[in-house]
Amino acid sequence: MTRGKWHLNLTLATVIPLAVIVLSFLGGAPLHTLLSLIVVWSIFAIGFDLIFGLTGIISFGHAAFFGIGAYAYAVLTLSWGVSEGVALLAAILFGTVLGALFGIVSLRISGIYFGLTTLIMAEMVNHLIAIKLKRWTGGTDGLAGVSRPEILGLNVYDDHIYLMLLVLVFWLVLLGAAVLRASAYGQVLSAIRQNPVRAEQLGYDVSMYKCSAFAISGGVSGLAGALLGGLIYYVGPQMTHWATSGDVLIMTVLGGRGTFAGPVVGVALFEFLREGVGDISDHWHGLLGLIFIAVTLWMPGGVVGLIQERVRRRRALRAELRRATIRTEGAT
Amino acid sequence: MTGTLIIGLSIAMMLFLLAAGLTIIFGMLGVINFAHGVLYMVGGFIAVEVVNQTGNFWLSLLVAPLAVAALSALLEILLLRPLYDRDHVEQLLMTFGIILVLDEVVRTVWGLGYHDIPLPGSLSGAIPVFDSDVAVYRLFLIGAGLIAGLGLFALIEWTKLGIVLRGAMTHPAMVRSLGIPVSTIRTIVFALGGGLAALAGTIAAPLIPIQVGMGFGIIVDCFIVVILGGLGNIRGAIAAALLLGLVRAFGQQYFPEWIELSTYLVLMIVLLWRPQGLFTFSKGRKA
Amino acid sequence: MLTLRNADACYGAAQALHQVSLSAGPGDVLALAGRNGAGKSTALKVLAGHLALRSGTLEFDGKTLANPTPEMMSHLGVAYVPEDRQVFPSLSVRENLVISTVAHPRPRGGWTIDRVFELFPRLKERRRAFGQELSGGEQQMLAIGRALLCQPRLLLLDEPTEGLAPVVVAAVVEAIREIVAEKAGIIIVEQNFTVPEALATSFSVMDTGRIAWNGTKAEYMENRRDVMSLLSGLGSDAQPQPT
Amino acid sequence: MNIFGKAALFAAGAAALVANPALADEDAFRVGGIVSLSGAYGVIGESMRKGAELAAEARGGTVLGAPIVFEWEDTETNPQIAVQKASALMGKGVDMLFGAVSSGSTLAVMKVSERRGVPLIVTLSASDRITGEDMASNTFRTSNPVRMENTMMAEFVGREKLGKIYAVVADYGVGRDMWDDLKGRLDAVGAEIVAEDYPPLGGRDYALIIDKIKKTDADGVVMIMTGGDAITFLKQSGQVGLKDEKQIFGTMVMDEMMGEAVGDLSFGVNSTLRYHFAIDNEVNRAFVESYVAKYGVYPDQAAGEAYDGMAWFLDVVEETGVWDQQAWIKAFSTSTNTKSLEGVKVMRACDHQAAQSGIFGKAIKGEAPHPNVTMEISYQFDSETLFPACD
Repeated sequence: MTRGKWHLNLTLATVIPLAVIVLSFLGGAPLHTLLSLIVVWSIFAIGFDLIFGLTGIISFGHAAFFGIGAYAYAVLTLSWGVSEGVALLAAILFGTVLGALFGIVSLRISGIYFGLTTLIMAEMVNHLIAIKLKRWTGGTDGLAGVSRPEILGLNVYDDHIYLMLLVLVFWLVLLGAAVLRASAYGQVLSAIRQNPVRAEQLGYDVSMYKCSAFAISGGVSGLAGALLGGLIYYVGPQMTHWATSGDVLIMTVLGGRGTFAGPVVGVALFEFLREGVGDISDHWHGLLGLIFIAVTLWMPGGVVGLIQERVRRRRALRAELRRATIRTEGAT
Repeated sequence: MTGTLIIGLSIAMMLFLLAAGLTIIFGMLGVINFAHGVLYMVGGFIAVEVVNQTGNFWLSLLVAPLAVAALSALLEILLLRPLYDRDHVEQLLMTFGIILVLDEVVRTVWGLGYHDIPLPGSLSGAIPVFDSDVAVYRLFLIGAGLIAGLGLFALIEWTKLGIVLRGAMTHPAMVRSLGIPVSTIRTIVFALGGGLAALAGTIAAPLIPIQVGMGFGIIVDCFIVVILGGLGNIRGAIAAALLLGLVRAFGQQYFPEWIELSTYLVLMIVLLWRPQGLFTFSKGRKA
Repeated sequence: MLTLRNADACYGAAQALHQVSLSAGPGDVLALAGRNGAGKSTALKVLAGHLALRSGTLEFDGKTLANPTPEMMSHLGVAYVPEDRQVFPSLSVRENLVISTVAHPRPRGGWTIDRVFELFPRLKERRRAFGQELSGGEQQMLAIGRALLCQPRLLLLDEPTEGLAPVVVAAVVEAIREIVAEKAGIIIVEQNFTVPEALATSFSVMDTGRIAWNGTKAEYMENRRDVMSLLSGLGSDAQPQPT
Repeated sequence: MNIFGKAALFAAGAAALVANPALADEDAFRVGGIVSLSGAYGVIGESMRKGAELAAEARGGTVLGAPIVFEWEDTETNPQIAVQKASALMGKGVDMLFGAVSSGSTLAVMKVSERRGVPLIVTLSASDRITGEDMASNTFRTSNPVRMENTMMAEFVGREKLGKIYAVVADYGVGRDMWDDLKGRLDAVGAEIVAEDYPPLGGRDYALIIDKIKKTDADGVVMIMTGGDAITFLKQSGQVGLKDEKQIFGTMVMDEMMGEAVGDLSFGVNSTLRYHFAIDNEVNRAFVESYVAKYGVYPDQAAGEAYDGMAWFLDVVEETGVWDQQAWIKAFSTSTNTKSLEGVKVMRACDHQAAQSGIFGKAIKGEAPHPNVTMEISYQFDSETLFPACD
């Protein structure tokens, strides 16, 4: 990673949450709900992209982490009377453990087979939550009335204040992601994506890296799930359904996988579409599909990838101009 | 017992019909076609339309697969062809987009209500088979599955097209050097896979409600068959479908509430222990 | 028949061919030698339509081919035996041959499956075996047989004798003689001129993506020692000295 | 685009959101409709929408002198989305909420709406939890709860003298709860349970269960299954003539809409009906006439119940004469709807459940202009039987 990129990521990690805060004062409750959703799903997408974009492993099962975090939080607070803060940590823990479990499986098989395995594992989690563990999870009805994590005696049931709390967590996650990408650890993950065999030859314990990346990704996803549960006062088995894994995949690809801001941009785009187009037309799913197809065909790097490409081209052009100028000057 | 066996066979044949198209598309193109379920749904709707217009079920068995095969060919040419040189993930993402769009198209054209195909007289009613009454349509379903399976097998094993398909699975560039345009072969494979999905949708139509979203639920079942059989392995798909169909049939008798969970567990074990599938018999064959 | 003029070609950003010119007509046997990575196989890939030209032209019977594809080259009569043979592992020997007849149904060049079996009796014995069960020599024979069934006017052979037992090499050489007798052209790539020496009508040596030397058989015989030393000088350490 | 460009994009989007035209409409009575408008239950949501909108139209499109404006949101039959949409609607300041389709979505939405004190009218979701353990101060159900459906089914079994019952229960929360409750009631009317099966939701093949049923000496088969699954079961059981040997009945397993999907194999299948267009009273006849005139089809159960609940609540709002959600809630909790399509409905303050009479129907061949499969009302049960007094 270049120094410039690290600085850019660090700037983005600060500017994006600030932008959310500033924006939140421009509108009322609907805007707060929308921004809260964007923030929560962004955290999920960042967690997902750690595996999908950075480490280059395809997963159709991230809904399992998201869901298990949500349920850990909801069940602990509702049925066990655990305090919200502790339950939030437990959600991260559950996500991490499940992530590590997926990671261990990923060591045995790779590529598309692994993708399918994650799908099956997540379906299994979905089945357990929706049917077999009904006594604790409320079955297909889910659990309603989930509470929100309180802090400093603030009234977190005010949507604006809860949004601020979410932004705080978001900021920490973004910073974490920026540091992780810049760290030696993140570099190794990136190397594993580019060439796992070579990374192995260079003496890195690829298994360990993959496993731990999954654990981190699972933890972040679990956190997002718990935060969503608090946001909408509800957790349900749909959170673990493969369609949820599909959603986070679509969001990440729209924004630009493997890029720092990509997941966030993708989530924002997705939610804006749902809100904006959903209001005007019932056909927003179809439109989303068309956009998704267009992105896959012509913008494989997503929105952020396109921006990066533009910047690169402009820089190249500028460098070319500079060279040309020097040449002409030399000629005179 | 025999009744259970026959019903199990019919479940198995339905599973095979569902999964066959998915497995050949994966085997020959390396594409996991998530849109398979949607093509199955489109097939069902076209069949309903044909029966509504003409009252002829047999015609729908012909028209729906052909129409969806043509649609699939179009999708392949327009949307997948530009992506083969890229990462496999991209083709898979594309199939995600196709799901959203086709779902919307079907919803716009046919609405959200339920649709039905009444059985033709010759296929309705039931006949006693030992201790059970078995619907005539189930016997037809078993026959149709067998014919489709044998047909596919013959196509792949005994025809020149089959030889080319198998060759293109491993060395597409070499196939081109023998003068055969691989891009056309890919289109044919995708059309074949889509046509099979539609055939499954048509054959399933008299058994289930035809409705938007009906393709959603089958995807996981399809993957189960394809994984157990080995991705891209037609014989394996038949064997896996038989295994699963019979396990479901007899499981329903003895441990109905644990079928799903145990299916998932078996799948996990297979994926971890033999990712190439359970049914890779011939040493000459790639999984 | 087939002429490559001033060709530049790249793999991604890396340029692999620099201003390469080659030509082969009916009955010609062009031997192309050079060490590993000299660009020999790349040149064949260009001729087979598998790699696009950055600049330069590819001409067939005097006509410039705009965007040559492997299919087009095959239909023009250019058959290709790649270095790694690319025998279809999941097809039987017979099927590996049948697949050539799909796009070339009429035996214009007089090649039928039976004739290939005559040329390589071993293949006939193994006709039911799958590609992946064959030995290296059998695979090589099969790859050549498969190319012959495309009724070639020009055959591109990439290291046809590499790693083969002497008996098999003899069979391959015999096959090449028979092909030449059919008035087909051949471009044969080898690390050195040991095998092609007896067959070739012209010789080219490549180095770092360029043609380092070329000449007719007479010119080669005249400068044999120089060309050999050129080759060995260029050759990597592992290269056996030509005798 | 640089980061500032991106921020501008955000801002533009947000501005568009702020400038939503619906928000500017301060003088209207705004109804937030949260129903499934896509996927398997989309067809139900569409009907509810038609019914509710007709209820507004029937009163001239106004209440308390303000025009009634509907804002519909698609829940995608996903409680999570339902809550998101409900939150957004309440954020925009809707005066009441209407919906949802699935009990899961309704239970989830109740929690959010209760916090804000926005009235929520439920006209379809049947889970007992809605007016039972999870009862909320702002939420009212004007349609049938599970208990009522169960009482009707037990009554049906008693009146039809079905001695032995086979149960097919979809394996999900509401299904199992419903069956547990029904089992006790069947026992009370002297019926014996021969066997029970719990197929998973979304099943596509019931042949084995059907075969098992055929081999028993059960007189009746009770189906506790939802939309698509029920259709699949009925199609496949019809193909082997199950309904000719045993009485098939269930909750919401047959009506004209389902009949469309099951075809001629529907004839003879019995089901509870939340509402039916053949209910014989003046209010209903007028409603059916205007519904057919407007939409060109007969109103189905979802449409009828939606109309009934919506019309009732709007009447109560009108009567209060004040623009105050709490006043509406208070008035509604003790109100009686004498103009119900189903006769009379009485809101019970104890659990916010409307006490009402119930009907059972049997599928028969319909004569034009009725659909091919039409329900014939076979039994009526009065409110006193179905709703014991509150504790």
